[in-house]
Amino acid sequence: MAMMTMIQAINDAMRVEMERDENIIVLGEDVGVNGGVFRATDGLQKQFGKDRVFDTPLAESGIVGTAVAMAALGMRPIAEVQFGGFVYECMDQICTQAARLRFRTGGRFQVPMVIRTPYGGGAKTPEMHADSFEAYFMHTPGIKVVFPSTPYDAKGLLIAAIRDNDPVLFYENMPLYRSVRQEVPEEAYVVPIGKANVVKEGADVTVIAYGNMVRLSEQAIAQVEKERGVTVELIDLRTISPLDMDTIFDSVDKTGRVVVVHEAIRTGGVGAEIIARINEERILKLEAPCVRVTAPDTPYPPALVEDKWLPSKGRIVAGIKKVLDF
Amino acid sequence: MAMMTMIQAINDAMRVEMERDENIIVLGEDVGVNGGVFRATDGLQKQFGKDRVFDTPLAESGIVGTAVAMAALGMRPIAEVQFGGFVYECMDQICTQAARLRFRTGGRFQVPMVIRTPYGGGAKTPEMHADSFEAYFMHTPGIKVVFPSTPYDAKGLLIAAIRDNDPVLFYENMPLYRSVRQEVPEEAYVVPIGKANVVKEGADVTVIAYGNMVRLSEQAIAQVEKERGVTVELIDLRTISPLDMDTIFDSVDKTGRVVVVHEAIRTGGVGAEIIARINEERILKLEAPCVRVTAPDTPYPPALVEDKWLPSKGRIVAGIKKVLDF
Amino acid sequence: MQNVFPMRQILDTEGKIVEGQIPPELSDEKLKHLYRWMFRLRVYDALSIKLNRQGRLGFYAPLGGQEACQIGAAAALRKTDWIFPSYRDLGASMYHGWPIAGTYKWSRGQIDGMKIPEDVNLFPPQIIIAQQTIHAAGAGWKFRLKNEDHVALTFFGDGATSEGDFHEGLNFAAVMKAQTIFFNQNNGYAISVPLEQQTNSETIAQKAIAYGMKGIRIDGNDIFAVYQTVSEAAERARRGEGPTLIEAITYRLGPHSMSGDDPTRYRPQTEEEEWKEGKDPVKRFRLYLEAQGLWSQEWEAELEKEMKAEISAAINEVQRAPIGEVDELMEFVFEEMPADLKKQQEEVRSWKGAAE
Amino acid sequence: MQNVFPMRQILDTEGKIVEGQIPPELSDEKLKHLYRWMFRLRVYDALSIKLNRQGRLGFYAPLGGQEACQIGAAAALRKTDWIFPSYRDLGASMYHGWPIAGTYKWSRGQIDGMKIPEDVNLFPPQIIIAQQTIHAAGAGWKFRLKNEDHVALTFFGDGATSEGDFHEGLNFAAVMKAQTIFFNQNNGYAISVPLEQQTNSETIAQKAIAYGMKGIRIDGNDIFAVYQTVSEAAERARRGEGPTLIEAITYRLGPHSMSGDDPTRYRPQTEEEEWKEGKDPVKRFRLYLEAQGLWSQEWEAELEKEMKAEISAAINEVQRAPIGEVDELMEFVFEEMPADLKKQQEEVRSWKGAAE
Ligand SMILES: Cc1ncc(C[n+]2csc(CCOP(=O)(O)OP(=O)(O)O)c2C)c(N)n1
Ligand SMILES: Cc1ncc(C[n+]2csc(CCOP(=O)(O)OP(=O)(O)O)c2C)c(N)n1
Ligand SMILES: [Mg+2]
Ligand SMILES: [Mg+2]
Repeated sequence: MAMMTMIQAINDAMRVEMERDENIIVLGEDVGVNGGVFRATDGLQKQFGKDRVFDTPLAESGIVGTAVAMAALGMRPIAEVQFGGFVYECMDQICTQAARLRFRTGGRFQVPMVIRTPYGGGAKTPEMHADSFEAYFMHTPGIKVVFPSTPYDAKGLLIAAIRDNDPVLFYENMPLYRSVRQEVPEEAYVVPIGKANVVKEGADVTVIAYGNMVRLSEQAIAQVEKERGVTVELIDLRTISPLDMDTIFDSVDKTGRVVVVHEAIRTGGVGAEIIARINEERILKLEAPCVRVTAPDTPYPPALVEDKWLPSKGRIVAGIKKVLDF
Repeated sequence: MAMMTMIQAINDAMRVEMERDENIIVLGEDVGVNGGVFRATDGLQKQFGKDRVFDTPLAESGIVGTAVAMAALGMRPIAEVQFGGFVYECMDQICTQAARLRFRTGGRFQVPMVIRTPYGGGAKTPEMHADSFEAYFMHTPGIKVVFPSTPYDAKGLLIAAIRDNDPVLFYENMPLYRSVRQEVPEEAYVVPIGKANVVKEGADVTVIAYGNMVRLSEQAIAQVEKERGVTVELIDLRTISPLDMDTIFDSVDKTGRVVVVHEAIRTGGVGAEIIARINEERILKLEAPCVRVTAPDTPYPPALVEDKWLPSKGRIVAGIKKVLDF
Repeated sequence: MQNVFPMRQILDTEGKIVEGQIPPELSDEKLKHLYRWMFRLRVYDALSIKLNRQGRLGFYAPLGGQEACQIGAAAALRKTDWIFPSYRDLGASMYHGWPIAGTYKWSRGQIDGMKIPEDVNLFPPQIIIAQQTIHAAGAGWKFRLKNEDHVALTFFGDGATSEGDFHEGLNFAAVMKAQTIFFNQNNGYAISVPLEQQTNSETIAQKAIAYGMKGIRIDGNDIFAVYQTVSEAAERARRGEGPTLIEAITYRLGPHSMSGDDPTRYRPQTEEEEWKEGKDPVKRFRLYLEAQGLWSQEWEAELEKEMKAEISAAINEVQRAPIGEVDELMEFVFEEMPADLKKQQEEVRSWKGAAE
Repeated sequence: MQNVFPMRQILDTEGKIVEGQIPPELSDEKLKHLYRWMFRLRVYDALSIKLNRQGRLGFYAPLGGQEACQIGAAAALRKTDWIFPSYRDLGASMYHGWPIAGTYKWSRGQIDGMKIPEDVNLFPPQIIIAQQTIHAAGAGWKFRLKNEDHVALTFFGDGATSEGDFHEGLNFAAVMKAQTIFFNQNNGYAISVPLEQQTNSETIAQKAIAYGMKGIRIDGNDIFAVYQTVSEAAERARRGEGPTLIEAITYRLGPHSMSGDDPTRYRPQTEEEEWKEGKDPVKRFRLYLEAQGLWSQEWEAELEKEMKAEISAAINEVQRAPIGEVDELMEFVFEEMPADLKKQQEEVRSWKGAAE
């Protein structure tokens, strides 16, 4: 075991897997000599050579698209899209090509590739860097969407993503990169994709979150539990697509009260889908309307405004109280 | 008044508006000499000249992006994306540039442009032609999303879109292009964007649909009403973004039972958002879980399978009965 | 730029070898084999148009007029090489091993329509213009990385060169020294839009300069020029000397697709005649073979009969084959079906009664 | 290709006019004006880096070393022309009229940070690489359509030329004879990636050939070459003779941005020195002016004082200005706020207590 930040855990996941399987390659902008703008790929080119870790031209569709073909022909590429807002640049290669190739070819081809991308509010980045666009990909069959919230999960989920035979979009929260250290095994291990994590059990309210919102929700929950003498269950989705509804339903059956937290805007977000499914299958269990604590429906705001725009501990507290007080 | 198909009504809307305002231009692939692959722009280049109706290079980002700049500088471009599945090619120009320019510049610039695009299942088109991707744009603040379901609405909504000072994505259902004729005024008129249409009042169930699903829902409703002796209210959303929740809530207050129908896939679709909002504000009015009648969560299937994949009259009937029988 | 990139022609429109040119070294057998395939495509095209009109086929993009491009290019490859076609390249795809019945399933939109047999190194036809150029760059890059002496060849049209993805594909390939051939069938139109409105560059070949790539312009209706040029490009690629952009000048004799396109709206009748009569790729090769004593009326009649029988067998087989069910298709979204999709699959099965 | 596109240089690295070259006809006043602005940028860059390190600025992409590009190009335009900058082009943006305080609001991410004054013909800095090339194509196309004799000029880097959108922008501009100038600041790196890995083409200028566009390669650290070349391109554009791609060879002396970039990871110290000492654009222009008797130590000291005062006033003004509130921002999503957004706005107002 070693103490690792999330960025170290991510780096480590790629390293141990690349040692195991020489078909794994890394490609993207600045991932080679520079080791990535966040150093996620630091040292990989040195260790594995220029024929496995590539600084590519500045062209996201090219990055994802060449990886799609290589994956279909037996490689296992890990592509980096330098920031989450740039997925628009390669939307077709992600959604039409990577996500559909297995389906289109009746299973003849598969696309075992990972697209890593940093995202997440709070780091005061310029436009189009911090945006949370995961809902687009939840609405895109054929690609899995993963959100680690701890260094341990990051390593295990990334290894799972690398070994998965379907394309995985791997979202890395920027503020989480270096803010937490955790014991992380040095060898390879897998945190399964598609399985949510009950971070903390509770009886009165279910809070559903992912990425950095898990950490924030923990703080909010601690406050409400103290103030109200209730217990709150916290679910870290870990995977947005596919959604682990069993874990959610089990919790709703217990608590009957739900708060969904995400930093993406509200309309059409992940929360809407979760609430629709709870409505479909657990309406009689609900003691109150499900509450969404999200960003409002505007483009991502300028850096100095982001903290007022993103969900805050205070807003999550208010959301939990709202669902309690209904 | 004249009897018009939807494609004629769309053509007519552009014609009458272009006669009124010479800043309106039309650009896209094959929209000029050929008059569009569906003849939506037929005759426009002849009438308004090659300096107002442009056959562009085959490049969707170029089409939308040049239109964004022209709109910001005072033109009113109507851009065509030849089929709805090709929006991925210009996702950034739609979502980052067109939809955000007003916001980014604190209102200095506006982007009064329309993006017309045909979509919709049933016409046995090749891959990526029929897909319903509207949920992506509902999750994108700053762009309006419009779905006419009749020739009358098509003309009025398109004129409203052209006159709107914000970008509007205008979805034209392919099977509806020529399947219905209707009396349409010859002069210009506006059907307001953002206002849903109660196609038919009813007391027991609310069916919410848009585009071609309105027509199909009408047929399903007729059957259920006959079989069950109930009355069903049918709401044609007309606009997906912004959503007219007042009309929806008024109806839910009456019926307490909701079926949402769309041909997009289920997860993360427009239905999820509507249900989440009903849950948030009308949970106590609900007599049953809201039901979604949608395509399943797979990529769009091959042409001969599409009718089994899309919502059918029978599936809508089953959905209405499900919500009635809860 | 036309003098920097002159059009390479070996077989002229009369079926004669152009002065000073040397045809590729091909046995009589191979020559007849090439003709046989070009002729098969001609028959395939005519019959597919007919089947489409009868409602027995679905989406079909006629390839008539482009037979030399498709057969010449595919024949210059090995079976171990990979092809990344567009919707119009069913000819090259069949030559490379996709059965006629497969193309018909694809056209009609039946289940498995895009499931190309495992031993055929072919991607499914790409509908989204120019995306396949990036895939071909990726494949050619992979071959270099893995020291495999395969080549990736992709077909795309003149219109496709305007897409940003064309640019990204070619740039990647050149930087990565990908073992890729970018085969442009410049048929002069992207649906209705003529090349002059597509780009201000005089030729497509010169676009290679932007990538520091080899570019070459050839007569795409000359089977020898196509075969020879692709052979050379493949050799270069295999030797690790990088990708090539080939602009092959050709013409589609039919409409853009069978979905309502009417070429008389956008191109002059005289132009069509000129290409049909004067520059036909099949005719000129036939004249050449005839002069060599390798062609006869009877042989061609036999070929026609054979191909018609194959097509008729194929369409009948395909029409008898299952169309497919949604619940089956759901198995191909992911390798393993997630729980929520499985639940939907059950729901989908329950529709079978309800649907109408 | 370097001989097809030789690097145009008028003012050599010693501040002398290159033999056979004629400097642009500029009054002493104008020459001093140009220097004044280049020097202002040099001061702005140094101070902005400092302010960033102090945490008083937000995102900042140093422009030091690229002053001749930004001032030379902007100065060759009219105020009625439009500029479409990237994040690094605050220099040209300020020259064109964006106040220093505006750029600081933008950098910090305050409300109105991208609200450029109504009378300044400038788009907000583009973060998404190469999108602005399409906008500039659209603007230049609009000017032609409306018979306006304006020009649209866009700045972008060497890395940007790999994006598909660069390709679409240039192709559109050439086809539409847009009144556009594509000004490439080739500073040799896209963050850490050197040009040789960005593209296999020897020059950026040659990429113009792909579009049938005029391309030209210049010394981007030579204010005269930049000014003269942009003037000529603008004239051509105004005359309706189409767009121009200008490759200006330059170097950024600082890091890519102030967000953790460390150039020593990817470029040799010696290279930095060479550009800093030997090829500096400000120094060489100073030497020229000095020889003409137009420069003095005192004048420069005065300029520095003046600029420092302006910057200090700007940053203080900006730090006193409101940061902005979410509910205010919501007014800018649409022209009229839809009902559901209005409801959210009320909710947002209620957060002000809850948030922390
Ligand atoms: C991204 C995208 N945009 C538009 C289309 C619609 N479309 C299909 S074929 C075609 C023209 C293609 O022209 P070209 O590349 O010259 O190939 P050709 O059809 O002539 O073989 C167009 C515009 C598409 N399929 N994909
Ligand atoms: C679409 C997109 N991809 C990636 C980035 C991240 N990024 C910002 S600047 C940059 C390098 C740009 O290099 P170049 O075009 O040479 O301009 P320079 O920064 O050297 O002025 C990259 C990769 C981005 N902003 N947008
Ligand atoms: Mg063509
Ligand atoms: Mg650069």
